[in-house]
Amino acid sequence: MISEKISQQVKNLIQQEFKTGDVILSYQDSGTPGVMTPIFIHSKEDIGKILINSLCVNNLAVYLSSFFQSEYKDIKQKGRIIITAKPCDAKSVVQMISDEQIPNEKILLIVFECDGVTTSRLIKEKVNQEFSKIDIKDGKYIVTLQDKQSQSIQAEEVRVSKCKDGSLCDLPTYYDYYFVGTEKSSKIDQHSKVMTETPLLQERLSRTEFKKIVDTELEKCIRCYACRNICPACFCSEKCIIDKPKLAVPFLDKEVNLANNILFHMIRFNHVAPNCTECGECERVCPQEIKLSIFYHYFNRLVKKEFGFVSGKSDLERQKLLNYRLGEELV
Amino acid sequence: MAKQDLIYLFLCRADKRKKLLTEIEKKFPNIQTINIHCAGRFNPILAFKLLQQKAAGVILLGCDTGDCHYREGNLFSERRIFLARETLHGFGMDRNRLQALWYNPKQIAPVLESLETFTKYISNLASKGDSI
Amino acid sequence: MEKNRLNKKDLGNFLTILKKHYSNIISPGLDDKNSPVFRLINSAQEIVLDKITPIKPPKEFLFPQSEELMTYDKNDSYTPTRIVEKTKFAIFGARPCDIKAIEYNNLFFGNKFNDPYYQSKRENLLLIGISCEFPSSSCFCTTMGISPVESSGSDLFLTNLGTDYLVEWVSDIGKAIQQFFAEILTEAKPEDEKMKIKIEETTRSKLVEEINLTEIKGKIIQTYDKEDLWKNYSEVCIACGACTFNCPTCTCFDVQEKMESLENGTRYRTWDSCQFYDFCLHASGHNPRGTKMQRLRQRILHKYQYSIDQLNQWSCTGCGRCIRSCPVGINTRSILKDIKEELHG
Amino acid sequence: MDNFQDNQYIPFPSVLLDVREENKTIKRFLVQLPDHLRQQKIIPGQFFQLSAIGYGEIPISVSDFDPEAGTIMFCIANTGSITTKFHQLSKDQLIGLRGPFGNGFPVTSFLGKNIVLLAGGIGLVPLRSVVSYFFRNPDAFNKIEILYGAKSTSDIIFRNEIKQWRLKPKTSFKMTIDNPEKGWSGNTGFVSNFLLSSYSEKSEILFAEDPEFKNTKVLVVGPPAMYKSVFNALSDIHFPDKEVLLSLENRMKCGIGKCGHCNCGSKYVCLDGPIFSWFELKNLPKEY
Repeated sequence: MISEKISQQVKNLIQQEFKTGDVILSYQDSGTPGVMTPIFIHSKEDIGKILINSLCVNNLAVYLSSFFQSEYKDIKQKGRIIITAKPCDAKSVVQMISDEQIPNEKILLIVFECDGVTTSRLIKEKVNQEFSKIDIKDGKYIVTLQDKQSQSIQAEEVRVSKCKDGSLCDLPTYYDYYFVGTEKSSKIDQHSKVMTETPLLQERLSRTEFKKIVDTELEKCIRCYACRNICPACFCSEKCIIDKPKLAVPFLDKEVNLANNILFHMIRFNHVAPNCTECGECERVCPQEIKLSIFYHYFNRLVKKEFGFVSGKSDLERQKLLNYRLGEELV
Repeated sequence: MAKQDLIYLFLCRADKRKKLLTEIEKKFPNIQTINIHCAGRFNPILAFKLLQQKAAGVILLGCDTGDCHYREGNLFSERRIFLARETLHGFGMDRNRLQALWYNPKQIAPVLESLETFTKYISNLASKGDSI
Repeated sequence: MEKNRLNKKDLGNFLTILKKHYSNIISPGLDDKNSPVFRLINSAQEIVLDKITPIKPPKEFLFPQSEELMTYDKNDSYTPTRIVEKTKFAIFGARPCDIKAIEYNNLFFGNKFNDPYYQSKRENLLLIGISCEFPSSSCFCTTMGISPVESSGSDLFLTNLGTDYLVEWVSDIGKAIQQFFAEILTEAKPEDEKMKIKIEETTRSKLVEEINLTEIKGKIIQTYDKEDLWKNYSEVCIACGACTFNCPTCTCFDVQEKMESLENGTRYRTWDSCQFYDFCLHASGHNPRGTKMQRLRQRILHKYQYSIDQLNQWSCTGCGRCIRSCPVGINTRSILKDIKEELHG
Repeated sequence: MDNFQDNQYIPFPSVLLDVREENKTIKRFLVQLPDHLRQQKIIPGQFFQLSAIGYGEIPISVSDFDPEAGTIMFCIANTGSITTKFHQLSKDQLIGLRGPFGNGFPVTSFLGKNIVLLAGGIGLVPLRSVVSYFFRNPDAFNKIEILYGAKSTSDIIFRNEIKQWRLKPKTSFKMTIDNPEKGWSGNTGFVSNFLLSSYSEKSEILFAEDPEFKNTKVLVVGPPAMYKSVFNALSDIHFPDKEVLLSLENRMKCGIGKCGHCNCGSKYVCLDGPIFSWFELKNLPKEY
């Protein structure tokens, strides 16, 4: 569990580091039980609102590119951006730096140790009903149900899928501060290879069987573009090919049907394949609960196997797909 | 033309390859040719869109490695095509529906031969009931 | 209003009789991931009423996400053809929040100009409501003045009494079909009404909070210029359309054309979200709502102010779907609380 | 509801009688009205939804309407994807027509009034319908003054009409271009200059004819930037805001208040507008 101590230490550090003009990106309580929401802090008085705990599942890296892009002119940044991140989120930040989306010197990356986060959706599934309150105590989630009864859940029972093994938990190659000290829950098994070695559906099933799964999953898509907009690797913002309004015939019809939905997800994954750090945000935010992990796991392993590239783990090397030098060996 | 056997051919500098074009038109009525300036300008999402909506197969025909008019255009494309083909596979489609051929512009026979194999392969898929 | 009891064991028979008159029955069921979803059902076993209301509202059956408006073809001198829905269908198990949303949509689509596509479906709909016993932690219907057992707006309304359902025949259409079910219905008992009140109390106690909006009704526009208030939320917003697409009263749509070939094609409409950057982008490049702050403010003010000006109704029913679906946990209730605080100093 | 005409979403195919180039970006389209629209009253300032069939629909305001001949005229500037398609159309081709929508200028209430028309650029298009209404009904007003500002000489539209307007009785016409140009001897500067009391060619109606503003209406149509300078000038001379009428443009899809794209606060530009008074505009959010 991310301890209160870390939360306090991070706050103290931010107090010291904060200068006028800086923006702090962190978490606060949203008011909905079990849901944390990101917070942008512009003034020193608001630093007290920061709350970091094991419900902080959002990947704050997604907000970084907006500071340096055209659409959101209202938040063009002069000072630094102080961002608090879990080690997995820090990989997205590093990847964005190496994609030249954000300048390195404008970021103060504060990483805190984490041993698994959870979402209110997972807790609801676990207790099989709605709840009205969550307290975090002694490595357990104390859930107050709607009938005022309470139930306690071990942290490791409700970890989100990316926390099943430690492949994203190692220290990023670039950071400014790193806080250690989780408490009272079993650590994530760093040696477990659940994520990297479980056979992919694409390999396990025959193509027609797999196609059926793809069809049933993507049929549900309502194209709200939550997956695209929450993705730190999808940094085209309003320039995205999918909603380019100036084209005479839009590249992707707005009509929602299976063929168009598949096309949308094909374009998205093809574009983010070399940048995806498997943060799992797209799957988490999908209101239709589409299992997008079957795709991003596939692409990540593919890029790793064929190009030897693990996004978010190398600071300087830009992806090979974007870069070619004469004489270099192909695929 | 029905979707199951329509094939789109992206041809690098087609306007300069009249002889090849007439041969293709004569031999393969189901192939639609699209002129592009360099194989390096080929965007895989065009292939996705065609496969999803209109066509059963897409081929990119570019110059041999090292022959590129723009020096390295086709090398970029080769990597992109690789990823695009794997994308098709990742979404449960046959990756061979998208092909890239690299050929010497002076030799027409081997091109026609590979187009022949490709059309056969696509119509074979259709007869097996493998729809996109 | 006449009332009856229906034994739960007879629900199957109820549906069989219903099916004779309404060929398609839509009800909350489970999808492949065991989440509740409104879908076509064939038997009483598929109906799931003991979960929270599905994330996707039943508006899609009246106002589909993509709907053909007309087709055209060159040989026919561009004469458009019109499509009218004729299948009768029933929505079973809609909660009061969804019923009220459909009521609002009826009002909206019938206002000034009639929307024939919506109305033709609405005329074929039988709306069967049910008392809400399973609110989610995001629900706030009582804030919007809707009781969890409110029956108005539905055609018939069920309340779970344990072994039986209390059946209220609310609308004229509901009263007209009462006779078909005579065999399986029994008389309602006087204590049933008390049970209903008790259910209401229990459900109310399960809600996380209730905000009293009577004082600020009609005054929310005064917060228009309070940019700091909106920015608190819009900075976090990622400008996706999850809240609007899952909202039961969001009805904005885009009209697009699709060419099948050069000769023929269709014009269709499809849901659009005011949160998207290109929602009101002019061809000149000027964008009246170019920032996320303006777009978030537009959504909230439309729900809580503009609809009051236009139709004298909130266009929010407190179903909590925007809170449930928000990827970044923006809480509409706390926006309302902030607005209230802003207005009262 | 099976009545075909009840469905407001369906356009009527109409023949293009004439397509002419006004300037390098604007083309003029003369359209034959479908039969059922011939009897309908079309008020100046209203708009139609025009479809380039196969590509999409755009709202275009009426620039002239001839009830006897049953023709209607639109002027379309080439700015977006659909307008580009319109510019590729030619005589005798079909377009889709749906409307008229919106409130239009309250022309019947202009009886005995002085009218000042301020047009900036393509804003002359909707105002032209007002002008031709007046020429068709010469008793409907007292006096009109047309003040027109174009970006440059090559952007001037309705050149032939302007020549006629200059000759009409009870009418005065003034124009200006933004920057001095070779071969242009007229006024330069923005159209709002006509409203300045220090300007040499200031508006006759506002400064000489009716300096108390008792019997005058001002009609303004132009780009958003022009509204700003015009309103500044009008508030300097304390012109009453209820007597100023203007036309708003917003992205629209349906034209009948359903699609939700064009709203400006609780008003829909397609239903409650596009003509608003300056007074109403002050109470609307700045979302236009």
